[in-house]
Amino acid sequence: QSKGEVRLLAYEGYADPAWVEEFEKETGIAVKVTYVGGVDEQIAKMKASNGKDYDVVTIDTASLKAYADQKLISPIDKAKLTSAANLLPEFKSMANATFDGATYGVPWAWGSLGMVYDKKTFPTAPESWEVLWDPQYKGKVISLDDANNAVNFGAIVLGIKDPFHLDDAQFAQVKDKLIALKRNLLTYFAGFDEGTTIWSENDVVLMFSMGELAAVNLQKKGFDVGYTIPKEGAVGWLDNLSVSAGTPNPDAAYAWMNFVLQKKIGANMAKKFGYGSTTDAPEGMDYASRLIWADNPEDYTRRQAVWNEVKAAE
Amino acid sequence: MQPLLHLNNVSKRYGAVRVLDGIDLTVADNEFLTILGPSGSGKTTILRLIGGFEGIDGGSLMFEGRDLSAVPINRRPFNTVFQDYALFHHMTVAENVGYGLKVRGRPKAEIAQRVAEVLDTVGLGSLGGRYPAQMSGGQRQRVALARAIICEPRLILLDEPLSALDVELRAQMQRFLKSLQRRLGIAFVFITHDQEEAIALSDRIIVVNRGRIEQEGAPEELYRRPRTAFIASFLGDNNLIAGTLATVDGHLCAIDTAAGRLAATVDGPALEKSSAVLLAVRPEHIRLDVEHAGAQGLAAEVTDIRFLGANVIIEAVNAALPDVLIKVRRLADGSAAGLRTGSRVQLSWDPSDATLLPAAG
Amino acid sequence: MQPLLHLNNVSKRYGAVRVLDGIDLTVADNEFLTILGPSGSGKTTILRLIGGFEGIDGGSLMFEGRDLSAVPINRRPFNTVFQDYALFHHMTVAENVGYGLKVRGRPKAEIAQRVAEVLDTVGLGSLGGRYPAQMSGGQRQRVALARAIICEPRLILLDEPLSALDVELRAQMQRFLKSLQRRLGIAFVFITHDQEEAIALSDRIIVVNRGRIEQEGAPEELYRRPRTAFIASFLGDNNLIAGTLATVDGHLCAIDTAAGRLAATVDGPALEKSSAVLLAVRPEHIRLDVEHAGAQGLAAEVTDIRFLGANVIIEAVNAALPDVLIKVRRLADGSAAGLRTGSRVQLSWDPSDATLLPAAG
Amino acid sequence: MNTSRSGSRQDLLRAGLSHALNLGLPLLFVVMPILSFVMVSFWTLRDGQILLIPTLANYRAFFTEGSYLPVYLQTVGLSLQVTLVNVALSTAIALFIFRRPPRMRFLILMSFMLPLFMSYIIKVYSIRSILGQRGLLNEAMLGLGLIDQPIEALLFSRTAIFIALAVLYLPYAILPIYLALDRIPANYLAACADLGATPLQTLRDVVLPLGRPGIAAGAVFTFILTFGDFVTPQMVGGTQGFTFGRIVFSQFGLALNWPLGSALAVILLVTTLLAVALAGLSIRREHVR
Amino acid sequence: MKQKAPFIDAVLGFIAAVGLIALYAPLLATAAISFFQVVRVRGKLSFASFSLEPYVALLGNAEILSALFTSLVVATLASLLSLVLALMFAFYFVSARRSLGMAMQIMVFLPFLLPPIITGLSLLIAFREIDLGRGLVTIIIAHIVFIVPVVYRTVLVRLQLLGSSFTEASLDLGASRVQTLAYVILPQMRPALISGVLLAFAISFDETLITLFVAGSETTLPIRLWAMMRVGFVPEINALATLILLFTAAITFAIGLMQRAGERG
Ligand SMILES: Nc1ncnc2c1ncn2[C@@H]1O[C@H](COP(=O)(O)OP(=O)(O)OP(=O)(O)O)[C@@H](O)[C@H]1O
Ligand SMILES: Nc1ncnc2c1ncn2[C@@H]1O[C@H](COP(=O)(O)OP(=O)(O)OP(=O)(O)O)[C@@H](O)[C@H]1O
Ligand SMILES: [Mg+2]
Ligand SMILES: [Mg+2]
Repeated sequence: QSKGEVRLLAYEGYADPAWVEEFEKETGIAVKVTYVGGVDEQIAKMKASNGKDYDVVTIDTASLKAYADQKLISPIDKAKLTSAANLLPEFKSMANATFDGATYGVPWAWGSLGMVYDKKTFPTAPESWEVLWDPQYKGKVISLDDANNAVNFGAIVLGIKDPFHLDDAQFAQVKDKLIALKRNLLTYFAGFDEGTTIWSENDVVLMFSMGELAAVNLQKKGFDVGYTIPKEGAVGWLDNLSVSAGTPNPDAAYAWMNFVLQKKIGANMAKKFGYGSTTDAPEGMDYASRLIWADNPEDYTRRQAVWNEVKAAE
Repeated sequence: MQPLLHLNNVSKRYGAVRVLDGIDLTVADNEFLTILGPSGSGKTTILRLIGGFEGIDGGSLMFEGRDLSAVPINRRPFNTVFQDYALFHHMTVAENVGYGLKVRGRPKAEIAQRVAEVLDTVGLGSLGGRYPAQMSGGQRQRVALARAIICEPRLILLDEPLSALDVELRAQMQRFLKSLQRRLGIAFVFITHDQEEAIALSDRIIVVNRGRIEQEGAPEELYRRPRTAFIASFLGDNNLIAGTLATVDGHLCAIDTAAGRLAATVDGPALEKSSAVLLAVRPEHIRLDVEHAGAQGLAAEVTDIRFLGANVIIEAVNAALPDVLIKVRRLADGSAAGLRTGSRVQLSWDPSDATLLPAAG
Repeated sequence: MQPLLHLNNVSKRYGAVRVLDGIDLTVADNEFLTILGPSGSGKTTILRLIGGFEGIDGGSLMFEGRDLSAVPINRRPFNTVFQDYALFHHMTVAENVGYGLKVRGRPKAEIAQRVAEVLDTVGLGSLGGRYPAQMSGGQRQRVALARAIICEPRLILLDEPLSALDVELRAQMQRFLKSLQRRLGIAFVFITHDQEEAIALSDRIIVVNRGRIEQEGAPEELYRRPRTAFIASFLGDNNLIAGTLATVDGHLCAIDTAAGRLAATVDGPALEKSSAVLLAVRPEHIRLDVEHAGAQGLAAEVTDIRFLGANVIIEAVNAALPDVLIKVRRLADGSAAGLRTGSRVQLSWDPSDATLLPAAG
Repeated sequence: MNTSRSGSRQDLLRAGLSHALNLGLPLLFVVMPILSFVMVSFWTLRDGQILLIPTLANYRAFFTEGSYLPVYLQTVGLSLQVTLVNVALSTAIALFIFRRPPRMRFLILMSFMLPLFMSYIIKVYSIRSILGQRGLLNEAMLGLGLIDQPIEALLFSRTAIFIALAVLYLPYAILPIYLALDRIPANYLAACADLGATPLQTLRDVVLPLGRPGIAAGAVFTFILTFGDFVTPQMVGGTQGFTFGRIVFSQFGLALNWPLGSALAVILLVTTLLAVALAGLSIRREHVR
Repeated sequence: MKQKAPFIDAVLGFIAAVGLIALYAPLLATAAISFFQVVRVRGKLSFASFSLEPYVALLGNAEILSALFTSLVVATLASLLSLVLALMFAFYFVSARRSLGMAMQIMVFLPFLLPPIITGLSLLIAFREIDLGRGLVTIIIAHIVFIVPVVYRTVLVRLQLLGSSFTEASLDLGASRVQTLAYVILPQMRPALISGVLLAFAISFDETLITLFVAGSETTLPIRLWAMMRVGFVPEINALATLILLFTAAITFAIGLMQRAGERG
């Protein structure tokens, strides 16, 4: 019979019904998935319930610390993580997920915030992000709407060394840069799909994207687009599997984590959704080394405020 | 002369119910026309057709020779007092009354003054600021009246406009309506259940029955010379005694009834000899004598004496006519003081006061 | 014996408007009590207080000795015919009428049968399936009446329940109400504007004026012995002639008026000599003789003769009393046939028919 | 009706139960949770932690800092515009329904309500795909030869926000307005015409005044729903689609600035309350007996 | 009786037509692409030939179907309960002392006036405090809290226009308050009740932001869509939306036809 249940708080694509079915059959543990649409909602939801409503949460490296600080997640018990061996070498260390000696997340899916470009307009991939600011493409550029990553992006384009820890002057610079970008934009977009949808329904040639998936989807729809990591670099994001602080049944949580950290699951996810897997080296995603892996930023509150000001600017 | 208003063979049905059937009706300029009829006979419907609130199903409706059917309600120079008043509950009394002037774009000051005048006339001078819901039934009715007359239209349609008023106020309003008619030359189509009112006010009365016009004429004519049994007993009281026509001698006839041979006059179309007839004699025309040997007339026994205020009604029964309650009207001036229930009396009347009618089909 | 209903010193105000003031009123078991009064005097309000639709502001309201104020409307054994009917427009006529029985949980078959009976009684036998909006004004009123009587409550409150009916139907309904009273022992509180109706139906009449009870008594008593000028002229017609009391001899008095000394009787509280008084004499009590040398009474000139159907009203003016329109009532039996407008006549009356009243404050 | 002066025990009990239910339920399920939550707006945020130190700083921030006030004003303006236009349109539509024969009215009303059953998100997506530069509308017009260049201004502009909000929230105003009109007694209209009022005067003097409670309700619904909606403006408004609701929302995300978020929410609440109060003022006491 | 006013009717008719087109355009577009999937060949828009594939796929998508089912259950219960509560509140408002009525009204209105995230979060915290597990029950409670104000207003407008004379007549005939409610007041409010419930159902069926917080692992359809927005809707969604539309159309028109004719005035 049933061996309890595991409650997942996940983004679309992180708990495919096919895996769930297999897992339930294998372990006898029932799976309940709660989907969220974005990072903001997820933390609000976790905080309001003190993490008691879920057992496994997927959190990107940049916000792990916030969760940990708010005591919403508990450190990983590596002894129970039997599948850790499946992780690709570059993800084994889990350094980004480790604070004060405790590791709070296991790498699970990754991607980059690269540039999508229209191959007809750009026979060769643009070299620099600065092309997004080019008045020539005014109204043909779209950009990701995400406070933290927008600031990261601005800092990277500006060539700031540590885009995750800005001082006042740098903040001011980044803000101006982003406002300047705004004037060249057609619109912001929020999710993977939104970017591609907007692209396909409007005359867009450049996108500060949410990831590879955007280009893949557009190509599937028959658009001739390319995906590139310009010379300034690009933010790399990494979603980790974390155990909620309020879980009454950690064993079930680890069971799920061990299950999805199998190579075949990783491969399946990469194929189906275009996310990079941490257990199976994805084809074509050979630029992991050129990415600037997102880190916990200095002050989320401030970044949000800056981003709000950018969006409110005329 | 062309009539002001002319309904020609008008009919109306609601679904399967035929409500009006072949109504021919004219209203002359400055005429006071009253429509009488039993409840449900179609009086209100006639008014609503004239007002334009319902469409006619047949016939035609002319105003000063022009076909009215194409004229929208708000351009018909009529105003209506609705049977259920239809006061606007979100407007004060003064706003209700002044509404007709307001939509004609009259200046505020003029409206205020006219409203005050008219409200005074209907005895509501101080209540202009109230809402209809804060008024009594009779007060509301007067507001409805005031609202309809303020514009001094060519024709006013009044659906029992005084039914909720006490006698005194009603008399006062009647005088007021008459003075309006005289002063402004307005024509009236008036519905009432009060026959004294109808008789006192009207130039002409139309009696409607089951959606048809049964008889029309000047009030006294209708009262004195009803042409059917329905009219005879609907307009004022009447004693109807069934019989067969025995002899006719000019206007004078003899009728054989269960109580013997009685005399009457006839002035409608001549009746067949031996045909079934009704003898109609009004209560006020019956003489009543205490029975004594050799007295003339119908012997009867008093069954009830009803005091009505100014009048007394004495009901008596003749042994041979057990189903007919013969009513005799007297002034309540003590002239009937000697009578008691059970008194034996002798009833008689002048043959010229008794009318002969065809027996009801 | 304990009265069925007892209003003790009841008062009621709406905001700043004092509508009822110190109303004392009883209704005995099986009594037919009529409330009369001018429009806006507070009649409906009294009914609404009894029915429980408004709270009283002072005094008390007892039913069979129990305080009614704590009894919710639906537990008061009364039923009401509302002045504006308040029919449920989403129910058919039959559903409206049967509603009282339905909420008492009577079986469907019984309800259907009783509804059919009652509808027959009010002359709407075939219209049970209609909606109120498909009925004429008088038909709706009868539905309201039917709905209130079907439950045969202890007490029925009727607010002008017959005002929209024609004379014949009204007489029929009056007989029906009386038979109800006799057969079931129901008590009635009845509001009407029709004085003949009030007099004919009531065991007792209460006259309300400006929120106070002005006089009460049996119909004939009220009619014959009004105690105030208001009652004298509100209930039936009256000729009022102002003067000063000259001499008193037992009941018999002499009054000095502008037209000379006139005689009258007084039976209320004794009046001060030389005090201002009103002589009241009813139109039906005035004798009218064509003027001839040496005739007794008041000389007057006929100014109008109005035919009212069964009665004729003759209006005449005495030169010394130019403001008083003296009305004389005659049966329309030809007895006034010789009169014309302008005829000079002699008016006289039996002193016992003339009442003396204190001059209105 | 005010019948019970010295009510019996049972009546007292019933009255007590009624108060308990009608005041207690909202108190328990609405006021307590929200109040305790909104209290947060008076706490201090320091280093990402909420400290129980009372402060008005969060409210002060609204007036003094960055973009809060301008965005707030802009959003109010936008919602007011949509409310105005929608109430006008809805009134016209409600009138249109009202003037149909009685048997048809409910069906027509329902055809205006039906779009509410389609998911809001799908509708926004659909609106966007219609209005896009290569959207259905442009493609159709191009195909018909009406234009030879796609119109770009249709999407990602204030106009787009306006159109989308208007379309999405129209049914919310039509319903209450129609329901109020539906109660106007037929004979009032007869009386009005009889007194010489033109159809427009009838509209002005009787129909609209009597429909006012419904119009007010429709206005309140529209204002509140559009004022709080941040998803639609964001999706169709391009760089103009930033609204106050979005700012409020963002405080509860990774910014973890719940105190400011609550303060901003309270300000939003005060605004909507004001809207309700204004709507209430416009309704005169009804005099119905 | 309606005054004839062809010009006004033409203007109103035009506005209504434009309104109807605007309201239905997004729905029809969705329905269209559920049958004829849009493909873009090198950015050029064109329609594929007719296919029912999405509908077939929908039948196999247990996840979406179960979300739909949850939504239906929630919306049905929430809208019916909301109606009951809204009626209770409306009656309280017209009968209780003005101050108490106003107090109740403001309280009832609060969740509707606040941003949904506040309502959602505060309810979530409250549920946590009283240790009520997140699930169907909490979703339904939250929906009721949010819907009641809308239904309440709709019902109240109608109730206030009703006047007291029918109530008086009913009580006078001996009906209890409950009977008066059932036989007289509710039938007269029927259009408001029917459309109030439909409105409530529609809102609940589509509620996203509050549900997002109070839902546990129960997933309603809007939540599912909300999450899907990240990576894009599967074609089944268009099919589902189309089916929902057809169903509700059928149901509401059936209700419309059942409305009793013959009532007037
Ligand atoms: N809500 C109210 N506010 C203020 N005054 C009112 C209100 N309701 C009634 N009145 C006044 O109270 C008085 C008595 O009203 P009521 O309805 O009892 O009169 P009524 O005797 O029945 O008159 P009618 O014969 O005209 O029906 C009237 O003068 C009326 O104007
Ligand atoms: N909508 C309708 N459907 C069916 N019959 C109707 C409709 N409206 C009125 N009637 C019927 O038409 C007849 C005439 O109605 P109308 O209102 O003209 O009568 P009325 O003479 O004014 O009566 P009352 O004196 O009672 O007011 C009545 O018998 C009534 O029942
Ligand atoms: Mg009538
Ligand atoms: Mg009254």
